[in-house]
Amino acid sequence: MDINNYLYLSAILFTIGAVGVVVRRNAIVVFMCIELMLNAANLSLVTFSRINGTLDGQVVAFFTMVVAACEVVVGLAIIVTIYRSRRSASIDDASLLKR
Amino acid sequence: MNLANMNWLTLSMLLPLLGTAALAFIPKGNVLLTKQIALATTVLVAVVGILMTINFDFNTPGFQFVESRPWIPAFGINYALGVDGIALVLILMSVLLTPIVVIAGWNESEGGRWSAKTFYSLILVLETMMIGVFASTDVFLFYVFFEAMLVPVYFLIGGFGSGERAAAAVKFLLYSLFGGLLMLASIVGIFVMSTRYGNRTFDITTLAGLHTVITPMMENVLFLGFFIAFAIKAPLWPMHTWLPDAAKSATPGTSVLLLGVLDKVGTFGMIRYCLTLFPEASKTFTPLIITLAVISILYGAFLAIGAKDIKRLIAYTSISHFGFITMGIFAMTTQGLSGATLYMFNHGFSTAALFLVAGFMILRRKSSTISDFGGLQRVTPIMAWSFFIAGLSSLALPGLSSFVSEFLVLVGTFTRYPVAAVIATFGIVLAALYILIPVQRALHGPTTPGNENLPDLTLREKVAIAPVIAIIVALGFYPSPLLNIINPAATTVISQQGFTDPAPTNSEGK
Amino acid sequence: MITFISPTLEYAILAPMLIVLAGALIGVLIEAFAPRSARANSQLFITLTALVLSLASLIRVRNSASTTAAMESVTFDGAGMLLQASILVISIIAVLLLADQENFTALASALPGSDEERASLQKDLRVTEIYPLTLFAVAGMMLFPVATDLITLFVALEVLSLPLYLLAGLSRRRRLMSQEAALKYFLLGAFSSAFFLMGIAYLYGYSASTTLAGIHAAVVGGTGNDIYLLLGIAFLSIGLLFKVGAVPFHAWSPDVYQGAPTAVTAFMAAATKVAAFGAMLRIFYVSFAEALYQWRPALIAIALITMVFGSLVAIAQRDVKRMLAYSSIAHAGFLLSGVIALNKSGLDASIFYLFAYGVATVGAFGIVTLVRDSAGEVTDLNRWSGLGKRSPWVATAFAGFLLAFAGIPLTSGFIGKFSIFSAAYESGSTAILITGVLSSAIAAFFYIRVIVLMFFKDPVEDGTSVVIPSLYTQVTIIVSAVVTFALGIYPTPLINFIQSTASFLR
Amino acid sequence: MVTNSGLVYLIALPLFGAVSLLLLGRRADKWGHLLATALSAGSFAVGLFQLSQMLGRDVESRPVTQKLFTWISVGSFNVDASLLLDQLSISFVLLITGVGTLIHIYSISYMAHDPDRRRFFAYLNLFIAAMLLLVLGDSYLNLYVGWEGVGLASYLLIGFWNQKAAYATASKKAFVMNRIGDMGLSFAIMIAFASLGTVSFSGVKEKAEFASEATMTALGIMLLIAAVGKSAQFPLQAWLGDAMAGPTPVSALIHAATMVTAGVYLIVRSNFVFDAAPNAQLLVAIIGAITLIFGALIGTAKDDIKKALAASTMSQIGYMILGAGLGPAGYAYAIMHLITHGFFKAGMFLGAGSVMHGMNDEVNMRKYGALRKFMPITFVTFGLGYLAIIGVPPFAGFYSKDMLIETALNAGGVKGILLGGTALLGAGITAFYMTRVMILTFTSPKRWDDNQRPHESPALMWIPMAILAVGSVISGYLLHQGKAFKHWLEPLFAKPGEHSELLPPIVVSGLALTMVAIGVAIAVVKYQLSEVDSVAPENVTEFTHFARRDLLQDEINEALFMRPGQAITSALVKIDQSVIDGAVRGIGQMAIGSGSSLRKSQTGFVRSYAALILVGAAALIAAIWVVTQ
Repeated sequence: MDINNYLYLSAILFTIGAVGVVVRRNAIVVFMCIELMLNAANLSLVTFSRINGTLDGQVVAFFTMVVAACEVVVGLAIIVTIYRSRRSASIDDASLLKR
Repeated sequence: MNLANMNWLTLSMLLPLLGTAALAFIPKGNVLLTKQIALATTVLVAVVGILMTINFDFNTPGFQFVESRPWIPAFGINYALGVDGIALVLILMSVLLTPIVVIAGWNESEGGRWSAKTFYSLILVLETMMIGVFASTDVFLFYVFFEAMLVPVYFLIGGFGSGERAAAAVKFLLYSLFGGLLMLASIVGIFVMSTRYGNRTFDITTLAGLHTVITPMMENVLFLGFFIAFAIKAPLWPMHTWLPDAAKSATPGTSVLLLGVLDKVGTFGMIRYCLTLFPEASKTFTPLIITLAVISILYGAFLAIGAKDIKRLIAYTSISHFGFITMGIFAMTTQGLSGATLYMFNHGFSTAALFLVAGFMILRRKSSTISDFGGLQRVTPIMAWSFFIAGLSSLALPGLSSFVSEFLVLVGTFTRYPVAAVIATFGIVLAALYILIPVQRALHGPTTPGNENLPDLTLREKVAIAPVIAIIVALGFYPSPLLNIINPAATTVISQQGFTDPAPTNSEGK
Repeated sequence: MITFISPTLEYAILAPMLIVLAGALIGVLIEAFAPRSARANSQLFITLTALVLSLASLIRVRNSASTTAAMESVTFDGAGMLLQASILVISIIAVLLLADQENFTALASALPGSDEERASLQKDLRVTEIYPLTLFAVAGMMLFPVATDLITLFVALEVLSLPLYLLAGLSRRRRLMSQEAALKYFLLGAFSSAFFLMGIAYLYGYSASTTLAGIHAAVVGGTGNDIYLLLGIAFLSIGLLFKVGAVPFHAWSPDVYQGAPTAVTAFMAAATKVAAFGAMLRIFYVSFAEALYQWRPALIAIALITMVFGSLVAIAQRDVKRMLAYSSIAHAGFLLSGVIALNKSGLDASIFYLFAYGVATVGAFGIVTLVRDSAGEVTDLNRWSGLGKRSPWVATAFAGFLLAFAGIPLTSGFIGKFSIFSAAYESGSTAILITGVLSSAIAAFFYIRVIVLMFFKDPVEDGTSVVIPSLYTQVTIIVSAVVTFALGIYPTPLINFIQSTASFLR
Repeated sequence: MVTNSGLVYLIALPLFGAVSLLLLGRRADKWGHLLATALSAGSFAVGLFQLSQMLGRDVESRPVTQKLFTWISVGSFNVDASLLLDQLSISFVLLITGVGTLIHIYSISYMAHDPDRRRFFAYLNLFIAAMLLLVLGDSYLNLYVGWEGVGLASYLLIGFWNQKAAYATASKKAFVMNRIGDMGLSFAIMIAFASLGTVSFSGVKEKAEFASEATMTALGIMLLIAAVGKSAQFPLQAWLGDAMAGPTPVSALIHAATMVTAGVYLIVRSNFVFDAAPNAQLLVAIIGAITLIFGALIGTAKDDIKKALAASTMSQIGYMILGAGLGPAGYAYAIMHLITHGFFKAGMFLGAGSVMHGMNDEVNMRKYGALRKFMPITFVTFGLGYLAIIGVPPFAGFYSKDMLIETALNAGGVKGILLGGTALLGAGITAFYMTRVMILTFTSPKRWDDNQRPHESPALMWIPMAILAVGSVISGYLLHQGKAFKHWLEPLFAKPGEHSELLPPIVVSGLALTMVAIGVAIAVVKYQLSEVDSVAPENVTEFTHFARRDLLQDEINEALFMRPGQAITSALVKIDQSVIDGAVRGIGQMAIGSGSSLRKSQTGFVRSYAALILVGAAALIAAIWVVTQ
């Protein structure tokens, strides 16, 4: 199998994630889409690591996972706070700040 | 002490700042002391200015009282000062006008938003910058003063003016900033070009050679950046609409400094920067500029005729006068240039006289609408006479100072651009109208209701206006002292441009 | 066979960052163990001490410039040192603003409007987590411009971002807005860091290296697949442009600036910009310099759009914090010209500009914290009218900062603008110069409008007042004002220092 | 040339008077008029002294100069403030100071009851000083100072009673129309400097021979425009009638004897220019001819005594201009007529003032009549002036006017016949309207109300009138005796070309006298022998209506200049507000508008921000892609 297919898959996943951020309303789902984008990047990194024959890419992927975990902590904290205040996890409801 | 080697310019710039510092220590309530300190400072600066003029060597062309210290060496910027005849005359005008403005506007600070302390601090800071802007021989330093002086004027108009003062102040500032930013672009251009072709410097004398290495296109563009800024300041048609508003809203004293000194920076800049730095571009654009100048002359005059408000009227007359000055500068003859420089000086005083007396009138009548006045000559003869003489100076009556300069400009222009000079001369008929119409409405005719009991000028007001009128008359008959200072500088500028005065066309042989 | 090389760490050079991180950790411990009443003062003390010590150690090692550390994942060079110093100075004066408890919620977990919130307010509780969070962010910011490894870069980005997301949500008043700001900042920030990460992936794919030097070598060698380079530059730029608030990646900044507690906004607006631009300068100057024909046109376009958009939209703002946000967008445009310049003067100018702008920004937001009514800060511009009458010094200082933003001579903003535009023009970009001055003219419009409001309009009697600033806030404002004018009147020492020091180690 | 340090006193004395009276203000009320009169007389004395000195020198060294100081010196433009006294200027000096002093004396009494008499005398002295500067300046630029100076004095004096709105308007009108003429003088100076490199009389004279005719023609026409403005010649004549708003002594001095004749002075002084520009010279003659008829026609219909005299002045100056346009042959006679006219017209104006003085300031001749009995001295002095102006021998006007008519007829060809014919016709009309004035005022039956108490004026008033009347009688004879005046001035001018005499002098005199007789006869028939209404009849010819309205001069000026000017002004005011300032404000509005609409992009929805980022990302990739390809 052509190794480039992993890259295509990664690109597709990334795109799905990006589009998901734009089209979905639920904060949790949006957040999951972002995670999907991060993982798409991870897939690319690992693939490139394979292509280039160095391990750096895989190291990056590990770092990314850690960072993503941190992001989850912070993100969920914020989302939960919003949910508690508003009784809604829809990001469209949070539009007091505009213009 | 060797008087010639003293740092006259720095001294004269430092004094007002010291005055400001002194003001800071005065309790807010003590308005009288504030005024006295401001007056003493400005008088002192005027004395320094006069001494400086006396010590100026008329016969040496080039800059004198030169000082230079590195300021931002990384960009080749120096704190470099020096004056030639042209700059000296303008500095002299500024330092003479400031104490007069302080005396005449003794109570001007009282209608303002802020204390007298603020008012006089702004005036003094402005004075420093006025001297600096004329004395700079470093383009960057000039720009700094050029822009920074907007700020005190802005607050003077907006804080102490009348009517739509805030709007007028904003209009003034935005117009000026717009021009200033275009000039900044040109200064960046000069900076980059001077770096590219040799040494990083902002020294005006060195930069005068820059035009020989840059492309004509580049020279034109850089020229325009400077010129537009100056044309807004001067103001030249069609970039003038801020002036009537600003002049109407500012206090008379501020208007004097605004029209008398600040706007001169525009015309001064045309000589010092446009002509010196970009001689070829100046030549390229001369037809356009002369056209705009002629339009300004007539346009300003017509609008002055149509003005209903006395301060707007004076502003429009100034637009007309600045047209003359610009025309004289770009005529590229010694008569035109010397005349234009002398015109700047004279205009300072004749406008000062007009504005100050108009201010006295408005103060008494609580109105600046011309038709509210009437028959003042019989009620307040001294005030009426002062206004009349100021008006005559504005219409360039022979025997008064502005005639000499206006005529020099016209003659100087005629030898090179006869058509422009001829059209501009029609301005003198319009001048008669725009002065005599308000004179008739306000001073002549029956005394109209509301004017019967106006008091005549007080001693203080007389003291303020007398020297102005004395200068107007004296220089009308005997302008030589000033011309002797101006001529060498003007000749230098013209010859740097590669111009010689046109020879008489019919002087020999048929 | 891959052999494991044990890492060597140059502690002296890393010390400034380590001190800040240590301070942050101590702060966390204090949160965990110290009694509530003692926390506020000790946290402030720890934070300031950490920052000052960090600055001191930075000064100590200033001469070891141009050294790599931590296995080449960090490069300590002149530019890095200057950027770190800028971040530290800005942080110190910004932290003083944090000390004012009026800025932060008493209890972050309490629901807005609930009894719990009222009770916490009555008990005069304070969130003191802000201090360690700030220190973490500072550490991230300090790391960001010196990171020379893509991994470090990404980590630094997240370390600086995550605390800021939280800080944005901790406002005392208008908590719904504040939380919304945090949400928006977080979601969009995470979104953009996904792009950043994808960029890292492609650059890695292009160059088979994660170090900036490696990428540079690949760009010079031209060995890799150009499509990856192209994508890598684009995606990486998105992450960076998001952080600096360039159009069209700016949309978060007005909302977050407005919603976040003003002290946080001050810190974020000033320090993040230094860090993000620092990293951007390093990446573009070190790695992508030779690929300039690919990225420069696009970046010029973004710079132009950013300047004009920021200036234009700022005109239409009615809220002082939003206005400053748009102004900061416009300034991001100006700063991008320093990146585009891609020469030594561009680097010098950018560093000067970043420092001058950062200091003035902290000062300006510091003043915003002072204008209040019974419901907290008043940011509606209309209610600022007549401020000059009520509190002339505060209004004068604010006017001074605005004039600096507008680039009026004798303020630091002018020197910054002049140097950065000349650097851009020196590199041949006339469009930047022209658009720059024109949008400066537009920008002047709204700065002046605020000055008019403050000085030339009469006060509205609606309870808006200027509180007497606390000592901390006073220090912040005075220092900012002094620096702003000092750099305008006599910038030579700083400029000379930057000129002789600033350089990127490749 | 001989220098003489005394010339400056001629000007300095009256100038000192003017300045001190104005500066001292009310403090000088008691004695100001005396000081002014004394200074004017002093100036006259200096003039006499200078004349005696001049007579003592031989012809070549008669002109003297005095350089006061360097006035303007820039590059090659060098103008000294220096004075030149030659045969021409001394004639003017004596006329100005002599008649001026008489009028000062007259005014002491005439203005006795005016609270502002001091100010009046200050203006009079100012005028004398400016007029002396005008005739003594040695260059066009120096002359220009005096030229506008007299304009200023004239403005101040016409508007002396400016509390009346109409008078204020009249003064403004005079100044503005004068300024149009001054513009011509400006042009002339510019042309002189640009083409010849000098603006002094001697310099221009010296360079005149090198100059092209086109240059000289242009120069001449510009000088003519100047003269036309100052001397109220066609087409800039309209201000003179209104200028009668000033106190009558002013009309006598400024608007009859001296200032309005400055145009003649200018043209004669510039003889070398016009001699080198035949076309300009011809134009001068034509303008003079037109004006002399124009003024005379207006004079036939005016009921206001001062306006009738003003019209007459216009017409008489037309004669002088005509003479000046005849070249070297006419210059001396133009000046001679100027001097005799100075006597008789000033005398008549003073007489008119005297009549008004006795008639409660009534100026309408239809309300006069039979004043001969009540003011015999006025009648006699006025009458002598009358005889002089209509040219009855041996009164002054006969000599001067007759010589002008003769010279005109002898100018050669059709030109001579037309110009001479016009001058002859003018003589007839002059006789008619002046007789009409005489009859209506003095000899016809009384038409005034019973509350009028006509009385003779005090001695202080009639003595100057009497002196001027003596001048009206003898000055012509004295000046013309042995062509003395012609020879006096001759050294200044080129030699006149030879012209065959069209008609022998005696025939010309006969013709002129016939015309005069006809004019007198018609007037006598119309006004002495038939009833005169005390209100102007309306059933008169179209022409009379026309003439009463000054041949529509004001209407024409209004239609051609004033209303278009006002239209331009108001249009420009509107344009300034709406177009220029509008454009500026428009740019501002555009910025605000685009800001407001761009602001809407900030919807507040995270998803739209994310979409924006996505679009931006796509665009960025596309941009880099495109550049790379």
